[in-house]
Amino acid sequence: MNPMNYVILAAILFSIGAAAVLLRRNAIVAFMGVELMLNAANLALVAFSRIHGELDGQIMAFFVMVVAAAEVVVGLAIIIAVFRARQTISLDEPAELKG
Amino acid sequence: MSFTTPTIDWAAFAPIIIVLGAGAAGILVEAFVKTPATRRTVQLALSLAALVASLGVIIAQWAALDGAGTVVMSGMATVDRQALAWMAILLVFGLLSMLLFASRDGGGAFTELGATAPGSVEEKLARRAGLQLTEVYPLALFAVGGMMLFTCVTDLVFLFVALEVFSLPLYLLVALARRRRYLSHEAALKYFILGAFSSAIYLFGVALVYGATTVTDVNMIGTAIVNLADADPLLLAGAVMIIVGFMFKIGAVPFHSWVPDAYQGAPTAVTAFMGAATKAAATAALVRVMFVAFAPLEWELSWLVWAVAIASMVYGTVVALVQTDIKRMLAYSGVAHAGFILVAFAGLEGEALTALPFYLLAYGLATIGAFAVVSQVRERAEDGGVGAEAVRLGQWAGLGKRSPLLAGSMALFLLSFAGIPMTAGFIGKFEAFSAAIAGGAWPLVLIAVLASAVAAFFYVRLIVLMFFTDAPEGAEETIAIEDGALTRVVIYVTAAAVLVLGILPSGVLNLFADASVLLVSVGG
Amino acid sequence: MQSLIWLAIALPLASAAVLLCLGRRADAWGHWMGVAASGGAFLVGLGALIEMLGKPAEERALDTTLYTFIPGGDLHVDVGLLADPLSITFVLLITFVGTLIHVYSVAYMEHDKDRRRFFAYLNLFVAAMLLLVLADSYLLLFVGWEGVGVASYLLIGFWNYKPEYATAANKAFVVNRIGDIGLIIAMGIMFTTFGALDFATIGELAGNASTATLTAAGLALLLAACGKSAQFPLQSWLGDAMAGPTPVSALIHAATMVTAGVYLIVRSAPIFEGAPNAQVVVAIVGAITLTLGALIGMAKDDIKKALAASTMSQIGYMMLAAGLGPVGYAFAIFHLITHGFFKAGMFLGAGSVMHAMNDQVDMRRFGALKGAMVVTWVTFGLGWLAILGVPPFSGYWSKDKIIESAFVGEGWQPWVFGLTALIGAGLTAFYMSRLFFMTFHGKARWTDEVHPHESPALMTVPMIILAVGSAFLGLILATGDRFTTWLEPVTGHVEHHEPVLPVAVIVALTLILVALGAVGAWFKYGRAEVPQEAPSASLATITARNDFFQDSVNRAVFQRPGQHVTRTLVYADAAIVDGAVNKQARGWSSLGSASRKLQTGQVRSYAATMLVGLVIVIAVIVVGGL
Amino acid sequence: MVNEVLFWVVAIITVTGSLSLLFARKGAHIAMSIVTVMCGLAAAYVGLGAPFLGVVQIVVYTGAVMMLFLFVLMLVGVDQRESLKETIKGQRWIALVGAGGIALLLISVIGRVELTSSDQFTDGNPEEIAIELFSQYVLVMEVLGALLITAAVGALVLTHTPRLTPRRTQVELQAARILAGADPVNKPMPGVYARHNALDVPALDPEGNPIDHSVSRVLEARHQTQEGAEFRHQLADPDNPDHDAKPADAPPRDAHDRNPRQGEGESR
Repeated sequence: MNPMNYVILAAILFSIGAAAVLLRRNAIVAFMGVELMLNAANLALVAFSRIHGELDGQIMAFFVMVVAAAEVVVGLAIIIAVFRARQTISLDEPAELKG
Repeated sequence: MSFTTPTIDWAAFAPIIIVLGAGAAGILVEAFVKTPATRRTVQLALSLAALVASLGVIIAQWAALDGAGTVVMSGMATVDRQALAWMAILLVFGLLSMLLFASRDGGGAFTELGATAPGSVEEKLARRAGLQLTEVYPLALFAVGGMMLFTCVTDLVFLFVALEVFSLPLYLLVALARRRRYLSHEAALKYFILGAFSSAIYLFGVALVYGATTVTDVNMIGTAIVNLADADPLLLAGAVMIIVGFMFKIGAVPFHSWVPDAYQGAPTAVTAFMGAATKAAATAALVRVMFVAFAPLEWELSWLVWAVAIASMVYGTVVALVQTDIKRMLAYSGVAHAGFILVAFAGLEGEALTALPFYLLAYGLATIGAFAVVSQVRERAEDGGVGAEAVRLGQWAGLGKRSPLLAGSMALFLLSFAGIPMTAGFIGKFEAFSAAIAGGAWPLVLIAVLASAVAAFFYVRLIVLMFFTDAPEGAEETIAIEDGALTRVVIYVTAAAVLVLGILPSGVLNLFADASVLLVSVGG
Repeated sequence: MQSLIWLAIALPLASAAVLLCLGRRADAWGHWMGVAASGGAFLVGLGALIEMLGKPAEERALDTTLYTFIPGGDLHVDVGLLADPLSITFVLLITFVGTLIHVYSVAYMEHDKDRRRFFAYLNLFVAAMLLLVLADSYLLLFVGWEGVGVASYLLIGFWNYKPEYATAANKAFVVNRIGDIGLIIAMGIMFTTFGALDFATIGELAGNASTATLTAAGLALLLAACGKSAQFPLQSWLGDAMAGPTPVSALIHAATMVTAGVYLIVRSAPIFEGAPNAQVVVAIVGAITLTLGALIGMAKDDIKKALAASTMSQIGYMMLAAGLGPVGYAFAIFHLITHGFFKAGMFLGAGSVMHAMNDQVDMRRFGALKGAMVVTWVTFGLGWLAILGVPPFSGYWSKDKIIESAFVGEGWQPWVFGLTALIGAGLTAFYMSRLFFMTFHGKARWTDEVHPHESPALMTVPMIILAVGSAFLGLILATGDRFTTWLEPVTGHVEHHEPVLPVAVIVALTLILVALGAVGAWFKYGRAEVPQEAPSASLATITARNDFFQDSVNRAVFQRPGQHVTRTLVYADAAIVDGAVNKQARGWSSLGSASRKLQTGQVRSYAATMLVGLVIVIAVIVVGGL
Repeated sequence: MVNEVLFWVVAIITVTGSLSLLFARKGAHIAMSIVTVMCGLAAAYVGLGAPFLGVVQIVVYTGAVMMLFLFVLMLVGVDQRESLKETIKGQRWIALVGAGGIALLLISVIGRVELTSSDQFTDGNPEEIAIELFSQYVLVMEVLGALLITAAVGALVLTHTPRLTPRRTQVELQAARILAGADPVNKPMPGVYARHNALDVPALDPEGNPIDHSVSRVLEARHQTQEGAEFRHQLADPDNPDHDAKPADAPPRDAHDRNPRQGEGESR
């Protein structure tokens, strides 16, 4: 079977992640959507790595995981800071900046 | 398989190593220096020293450079004159912003303790205990280092890492305002979610390009595209997603929506830094991607550049017209400027490579100066102390009478944004537009000229407000004008620079003209 | 001195910088330094003139490169100054009139606590104006162009106590920006066509370009000129700009800045040479403006606004002349010079009157001032005679030549332009006489607390000097075609053309119309009672005033139709042009208000914008590229 | 070649798991489904010849990242149910257009490309990856250090509160307790001070009075308590060898004038 199918799977996961960012009010869930998008990119990288017969794609996916972990730490820290201030993690609620 | 030690030209990387190393050293300072006041002094000295040293190294490298530049590591990073120019610009922005970060007027830009809830007892206790959030200095250094890296990296994945290296500190810095902390938190949350969203888009683009070309080195992508039989949809989609990632950072429509909110909510010192430096770094990276990696796709991608440029100029201008908050107005002006930057991308490579650094230098200096002025105009708190910044436009009425130098500098920055001659902004626009005209993009330039004419209106509205309108009765007492030494230094230095670059631009333009060749390394 | 002409710019600029930087410390002596700087610039210009007169005509132009402005690339621009007869003429006008106005301002602004700042702005303006006329490329000219713009807003808004002043500054800015777009577009066209922006190269290459290109460039230049020189349809800002101090109106809105448009057209002669259609449009714009300005002048009761309308009309004459091509260039500049003298003199006179009348500007509150202010009356009178074109005063020599050249040509043009210019002269005579008589003659209509008195010597001396100029300058320069010969190296030598009517007939007709206008005004405003309130056009009032036989004759014969036309035109001016500006501004803001709704504050909407944007872009590029 | 069965298993697991992002109401459920997605992806990596990456995926994502998510979810209240009712007008349609559009475009783009899998491919084992990492990608590795420092510092800056007040001593704590009107002593254990070591006997306060609430309400309800009275006289007995006991006629001490130092000395 052609590994290209995995790339198509990656595209689907990417879209679902994006949809989660658009649809979910809970900041943590939306953020999980972003993580899913990053994972989808990783899947595509690994699949292409297999297709091209070289390791570079895997290395990249490895880096992305590290970066994503760091990003998660910062993102959750921000979410906690917001929660402490407002007692909510809804993305809709803080909307004083607009216009 | 055996391990061979890679050859790395560390010397060429020295400016970045100095800055990132100083950032790491700053963290150690946090651990070992206990008194907040001393810690602040040490951190500031360390940061300034690192930035100046790095700038010195860059000047030395520039002088010593014989050809186009140095390949630090084949396929990963290239330090050519173009990169050195951008790094120098970023370091200047970093130096100026660091002074703003350190400024203590109005109690300083940053909260005493980020972990406290706004208005809580802990916040008051932290204030009483005289705490200071000195972590901002190393964070800013990491941001500057990441941006510098961003300008010289030639690998798409390395670019992704560099992007995050400078983005993460920025997300954090945005959340640390001392006043209006709810807004600051909101801005950080929005900036973060959207930033992560856009970097995911970028990354997926990288994956697609990697799939289409089997490489991620920008130089080799260029060669690989030429060798591809026909326009590969995979490649095109990937290229678009990558460019969209950069356009997000530049703040171009429709990827701009974080800009006004983040600019308004962030501490003003951070807004100044972010407004000037992020745009410059992203432009620098876009230069390499557009003119090296995707140069063969120029025709296909020109639609993207044109459409986004027009949308940014028009939308930024039109919405800035109706803003009532100064920081937001400047943010939308930044969106319009993103459009002007993209106009240069529609031009010839050689011209654009001279025009863009100059444009960003001019824009960045004026941005830092303008936000520095914003940080000086404060509301007076009920107890007579100095409160948050007075950002409503109406509060600026009559500023010209009370503080002519401050208002005069602001007027100069605004005129520079508007592109009035004798200011750096004019030369920047002129260079950018003539690059585009040389590339045959005159319809785009026509729209740009019209947009900048309309845009001039809201800049001038503020000037009129400052100089030609009197403050309403009794309003004068509610506004306090700060006189922070560090901030004033920044304001006057940037004002002088904007004037000098407007009247005698040839020196700097010559330097950038020397830098208008991208070193393309193929191999490895 | 010719190679040191940069000093003429540097002196006032340095003075402005010193005055602004020293702040209050320079309050005691700052104004005199301002005067000295402007005077020094005049001496530099004079030195250059003497040096040039010593050279043969074709070697008089000198282009000095100071430093490289924008290096390398496709477009290399130097900061270079071009001292040729045309620019030196302007330098002398600007610095001479400018210095006199500086002196006048020392007294006029004596009680203003910000007098030093005022002088800094005046110096800044002079420097920018000199840069505009001395620049050797369009880019540098543009620098000066915007410089005078910025300096003039600072000056218009100098008395920023009232909101409408700020509005005036704002409006001037908007309209001028429209003009600036024209200049930028013209530069863009020239850069793409010729690859250069300096006058010399463009002058050489202009012949090679296509007519269409040149026409486009010419029209864009005309748009720029219209903005700066308050020509139709961008004239509306000039009246409002009278909110500034009167010396400013004299300097900027009479003698110098508003003539920059004429300078631009004459300087761009090589472009218009290849674009006859653009040239005709210039002439048409001039003709329309000169009529419109005259009609507006009849309706204004505010002395400064009436003078502003007259300026507009006179610049219309210059534009008309410039639009006639080489025949008219020299006369356009000639009229510009004489007009600079007599109009500046009259503005200073108006300032003197206001000074005496507690800043009253309504002419219906003046009257019979000739007794109280003899010097002002005489000097203003000389200016009045000059603008009417009564021989042998200056205006006669310049305006008459323009009317004459307007009759030169073939087809419909000489008749339309010629007759417009001719009738314009009559209208000018009427409204200027109206102004003169309403102010200085008739019965005193001022209130009791006003005690008119002559102004101090510092104010009257500049007025006297300008009045002498208004009287004799034209004669001196016209004798033996001195001035046209002097300008020949720039404007080119033109063979004499015969007008479609004999010259004598034209002169006679002009003088008759002028006399008619003046006499009409005398009956209406000199001898008759002038109501203190503007007459309203309601039927009741008209019937009531019908008792006065003379009045009703006047009204029936001359005034009523005139008034209606005037009112309509003024209304149209306010409604259409201002309306367009306002409506446009409102349109932009409502567009902005609508667009800002997109920024909902909801981060999910932002993400949606980005994602949908991405989808559209990919769809267009990828699917479109397949 | 790549195993087809594995692909379909992975595809079904990941897609259904990730759909919980859109449709599940409880944060914890979503987090757990994403954990399954991550595991599914790990399996996919193994199937694609990247076993090392598969392991890293499980360690990093399911082991660290998703646990962090769960942790924060618990911090902010794990049993919050989110209403799925859309509050922004038209957002669903826009999301459908955006996400559906990007999915369609990407799938059509990917579907058009014919890339055949390379034959000479060996699984990426740790050794090879290490060599790559530290040769070609060594610079990236170094820079990642800066990234991780930033993340650590950032988390501290936004969440760590240092001690803002001096640490309170036990004495101060006790004084504060009493000022707040609490029992002067700790809530006594049943049988304390009692001569009778049983749950049915109330404790006695230092003055020897029985403390009623030290006996379970249940015993009281069943009337199975013992009166303290019979023990009290033992306390009153001067012959009582217990030196801790107070004489019954000792003046009652008010909580407020008790000298803490003295109290401390007594308790020792």
